[in-house]
Amino acid sequence: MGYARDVGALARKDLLLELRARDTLPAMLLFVGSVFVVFHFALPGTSSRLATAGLLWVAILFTALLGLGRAFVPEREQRTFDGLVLAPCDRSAIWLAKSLATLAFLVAAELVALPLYALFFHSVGGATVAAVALADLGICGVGTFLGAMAVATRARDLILPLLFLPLAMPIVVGAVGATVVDSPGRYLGFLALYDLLFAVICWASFEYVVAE
Amino acid sequence: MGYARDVGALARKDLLLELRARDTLPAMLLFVGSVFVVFHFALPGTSSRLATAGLLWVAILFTALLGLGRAFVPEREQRTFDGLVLAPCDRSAIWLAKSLATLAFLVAAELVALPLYALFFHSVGGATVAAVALADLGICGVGTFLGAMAVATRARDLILPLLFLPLAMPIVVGAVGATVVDSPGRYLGFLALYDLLFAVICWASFEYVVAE
Amino acid sequence: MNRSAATIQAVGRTRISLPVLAGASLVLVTTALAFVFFVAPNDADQGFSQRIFYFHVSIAITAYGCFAGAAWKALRHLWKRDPRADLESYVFVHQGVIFGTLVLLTGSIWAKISWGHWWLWSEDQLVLFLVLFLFYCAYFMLRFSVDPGPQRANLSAVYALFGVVLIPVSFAAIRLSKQLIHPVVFTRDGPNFHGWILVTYCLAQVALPVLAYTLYRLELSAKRLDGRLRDLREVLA
Amino acid sequence: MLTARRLGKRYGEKRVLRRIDLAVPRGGFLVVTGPNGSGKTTLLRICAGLAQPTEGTIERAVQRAQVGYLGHEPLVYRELTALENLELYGRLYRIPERRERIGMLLERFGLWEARHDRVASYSRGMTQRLGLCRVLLHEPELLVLDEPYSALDEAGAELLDAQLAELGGESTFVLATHDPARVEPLASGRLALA
Amino acid sequence: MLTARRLGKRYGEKRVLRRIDLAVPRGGFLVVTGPNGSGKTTLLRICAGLAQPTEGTIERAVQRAQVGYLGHEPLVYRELTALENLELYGRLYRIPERRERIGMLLERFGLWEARHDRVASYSRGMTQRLGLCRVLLHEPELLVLDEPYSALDEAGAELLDAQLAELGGESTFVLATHDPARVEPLASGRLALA
Ligand code: HEM
Ligand SMILES: Nc1ncnc2c1ncn2[C@@H]1O[C@H](COP(=O)(O)OP(=O)(O)OP(=O)(O)O)[C@@H](O)[C@H]1O
Ligand SMILES: Nc1ncnc2c1ncn2[C@@H]1O[C@H](COP(=O)(O)OP(=O)(O)OP(=O)(O)O)[C@@H](O)[C@H]1O
Ligand SMILES: [Mg+2]
Ligand SMILES: [Mg+2]
Repeated sequence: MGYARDVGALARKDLLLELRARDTLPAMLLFVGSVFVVFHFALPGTSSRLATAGLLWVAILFTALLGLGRAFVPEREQRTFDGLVLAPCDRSAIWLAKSLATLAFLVAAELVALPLYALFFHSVGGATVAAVALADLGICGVGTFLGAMAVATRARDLILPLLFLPLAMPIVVGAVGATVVDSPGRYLGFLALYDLLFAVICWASFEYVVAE
Repeated sequence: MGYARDVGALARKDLLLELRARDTLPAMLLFVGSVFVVFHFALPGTSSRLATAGLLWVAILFTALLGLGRAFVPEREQRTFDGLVLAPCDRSAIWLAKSLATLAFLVAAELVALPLYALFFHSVGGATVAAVALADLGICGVGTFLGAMAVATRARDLILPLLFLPLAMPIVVGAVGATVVDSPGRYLGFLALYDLLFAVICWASFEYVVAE
Repeated sequence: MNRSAATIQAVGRTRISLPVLAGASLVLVTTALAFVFFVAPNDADQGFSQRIFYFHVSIAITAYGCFAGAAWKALRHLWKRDPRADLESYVFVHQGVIFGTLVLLTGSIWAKISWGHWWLWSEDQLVLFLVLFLFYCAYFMLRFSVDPGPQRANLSAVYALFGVVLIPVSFAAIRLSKQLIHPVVFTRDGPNFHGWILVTYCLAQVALPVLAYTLYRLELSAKRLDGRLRDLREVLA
Repeated sequence: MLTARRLGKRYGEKRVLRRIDLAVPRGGFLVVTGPNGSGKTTLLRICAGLAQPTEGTIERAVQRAQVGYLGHEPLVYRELTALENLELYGRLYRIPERRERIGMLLERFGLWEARHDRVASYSRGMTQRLGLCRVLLHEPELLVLDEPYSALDEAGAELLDAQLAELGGESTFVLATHDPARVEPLASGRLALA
Repeated sequence: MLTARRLGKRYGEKRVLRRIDLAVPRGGFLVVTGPNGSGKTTLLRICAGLAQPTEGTIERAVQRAQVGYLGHEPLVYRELTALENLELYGRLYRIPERRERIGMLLERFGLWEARHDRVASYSRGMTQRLGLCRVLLHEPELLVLDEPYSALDEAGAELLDAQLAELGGESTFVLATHDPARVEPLASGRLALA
């Protein structure tokens, strides 16, 4: 209960900051929109389901990476990390709140991306939506965690994709599978398992990332 | 002579900062590389010359946008703009130096992108290289100028693409033309004209962008 | 736990001395080499070149062992605050990456011989191993872009833990996505080879981990010596 | 309240703190002085729990929620208003009667008029005042203040004097300053770094 | 040297400066005081040419190259070393005997040992000292200093006293401070904002 309120307060702060500075969401929207538009004109209409599913997932992954790279920019630029670290809330709440804020941006970008995908390429079924939802959780959870790690390093923007992309590979495999095959149950299960597993590690070890 | 030394000192500073923080170039390389790899697997081998040329140019444009968005981040984060504005050098030297630094990153990214393009899609001829060189000049010059304007506003990352993409349209049209047609002379001339025109405007009016 | 207590514990714990280890690994590796080249029979359809298999497989397993060791030490660092665990975890990752490089090398040689290609992007298992390998390469990037100190130790440790979770998850993903094309030795019916082949394989499988452990201890003691020298220099200064 | 034994800290090769022993009783007031770069900030960050010593041990007899740290940075978001910043911290620290207390602090530190302005538009002294509000918001038992007087005008400094005097004896203080004379009457212990 | 007539500045609706008249002769030393948020920084930025007044006029009898401004921010790049930062400014200001002068300033301000460290790892006082080096580097005729004593230790403050005394009468100063007593002996003019 108290934990949820902490997460709420922190996530609210991130949304407010985005509202003021509009740093993240416009870039994500622009990116994902233009990827689909460009591919629409570049890809002949009859592309295989597998190819366009790959396209969808790569677009989502890179859009997410864009948002993740900026997730900790306010804390870094204004050096407010110390304030959060000192607050009495469980440190994992910082991670959870930041993940939720990034998730909100990613979902907003996908609310534009998925209709565009359906318009230009293939229809989007329930399995795809479920896969997107599950993959989003994993991407934002793991990505935010790595983002916090990257902030502490000197070559931040190099480190984040380097750490993130290998960790996101299983998500892509699972998600493309769920989008393409007829009975996506196993793939969705795998994605849920991934989310669960990594959520637990992130949740348990975030403390060590932010505190010395 | 003195002007060139100022530009040199300022550009050197940007390259040094990039060397320390590695903020820009890795992101650009990663982006442009992954665009080509993904498209290679997504596009069937027999795409039209026009389609792949469009792809090349969109990739270059967005890679540049990535770099431009970060060009003024050090000045903003560390609030050093005042120091540059006070320096006795001609203010346009700030613009020129920043454009050159961004150009250096863009060219470095293209040194990876063009071979990949040649490998995956079509061979790259002299006209394409010339078009790339001319377009780079325009992109970096105009983009840096707009980047400096965007820093002054609150919604920086929204402003930059919004201003930049319309201004870059002529470049894309000219560049795609130069890549596709057999006698690209007219297109190259057009690109050179664009560069010249905008270089003069930027050079003359940068003063008003940075000083209050 | 403070430093002196840790030292006492380290002294109290009996460890095989480095020279003994080095000797053992020398003997084991030479025996394994001798077996591979002189004792094991030629493969029925791949001939002599198949012998690289003994090393390829056991090196791969050793590399995974090193990564697991790194995660174990990382856990000790985070949980028990064992002051030596950070360095130990790092050295394990280092050894793991060295052996990972060897996996790529031996695998590529074998692939050239038996498939005619150095590398196949269509082989999920190969790509998977490459991704994992790069993941651990990124460990160095991470570690060396943070100043030495408690924070670096924490970040490295957390990363090593992520790795050891990523490995099985990636395997699951591959297994899920398609039937393995890459040969599977350990099927549900147990190893599908017998006799001298098995003996040779087991020998290599013992020799390489021992070699890895020796290298690990060697690097560790060199690194420790560096640290002590630095302390000493500071005391003198 | 705060006990440190043979504290040491180094950044890579560079040793900043060396064998520091500390014992601040409950209600104590430790004044830390020393030239620029002598390690005051480093020590205070260790005291507040923001950094770990590389040698020695430190013990705090309070929870994290009872620590208030004011560093060189105000630890507020520049794009948010003063009110939004304090709201955030008020929620995280579970302050009872949050709004009333925030209003009281803003008024006391002369920021009430500017409460709806973004912190980015504040003057330096106003930002420092906001940092003080943030620190005092949750009535911490252990206050770690790094040059709290910096950027304050005479009125602000007197206000801070009064606040310190009011809390003195009750809360425990660790305070770094270049002007030890100012807090002399309150000090119960001194540590001079070199 | 510096003449302002009926200066006014407002940010949007908020009026910060109102009808300020200034006349600082060559070699003069104007001390600006005022409570937090009274507009000292705003005025100094206008004097240095970093901001334009919304009303009134200001005239400077010097080139931009002859102005030295030290604000609340040190105006150095945190990822570069002290040496690299000063090198950059030295080139831009075309300092003759650049390297020697940089070395001399670093030594005088006690930063010589740390010259190859990134500014990000500096203590606050060290950063302020570096800011002073940057300002003095090109021997400006007009020095605009915004709370230059802040974050300096006693030695640093005395060093700055000495520097100001050395340049006093020769260069022109506009200096904002909360401790006017410190610069009293040098001051030739005072402006109290409210
Ligand atoms: C993830 C790490 C790896 C493990 C655990 C592994 C394991 C194995 C095993 C157990 C075999 C024996 C199969 C048999 O006897 O039928 C094998 C064969 C082989 N491996 Fe790997 N391997 C790994 C990575 C690689 C890599 C990176 C490459 C290539 C660059 C590679 C190339 C090969 C080839 C070409 C064969 C022989 C296939 C054949 O007989 O047709 N392996 N590997
Ligand atoms: N992250 C860091 N990396 C390397 N060195 C550091 C780091 N932080 C601080 N230092 C060094 O540690 C020393 C002490 O710094 P600290 O900030 O604690 O000094 P201080 O006493 O607070 O000085 P000041 O009075 O200027 O605030 C300085 O020499 C500084 O350069
Ligand atoms: N960019 C801005 N937008 C809106 N208001 C501003 C801006 N900059 C300053 N102000 C306001 O102008 C007033 C004067 O600010 P200024 O920084 O000049 O004060 P100061 O005298 O330097 O104070 P201090 O002693 O705290 O440094 C303050 O009320 C501040 O909020
Ligand atoms: Mg300090
Ligand atoms: Mg001010």
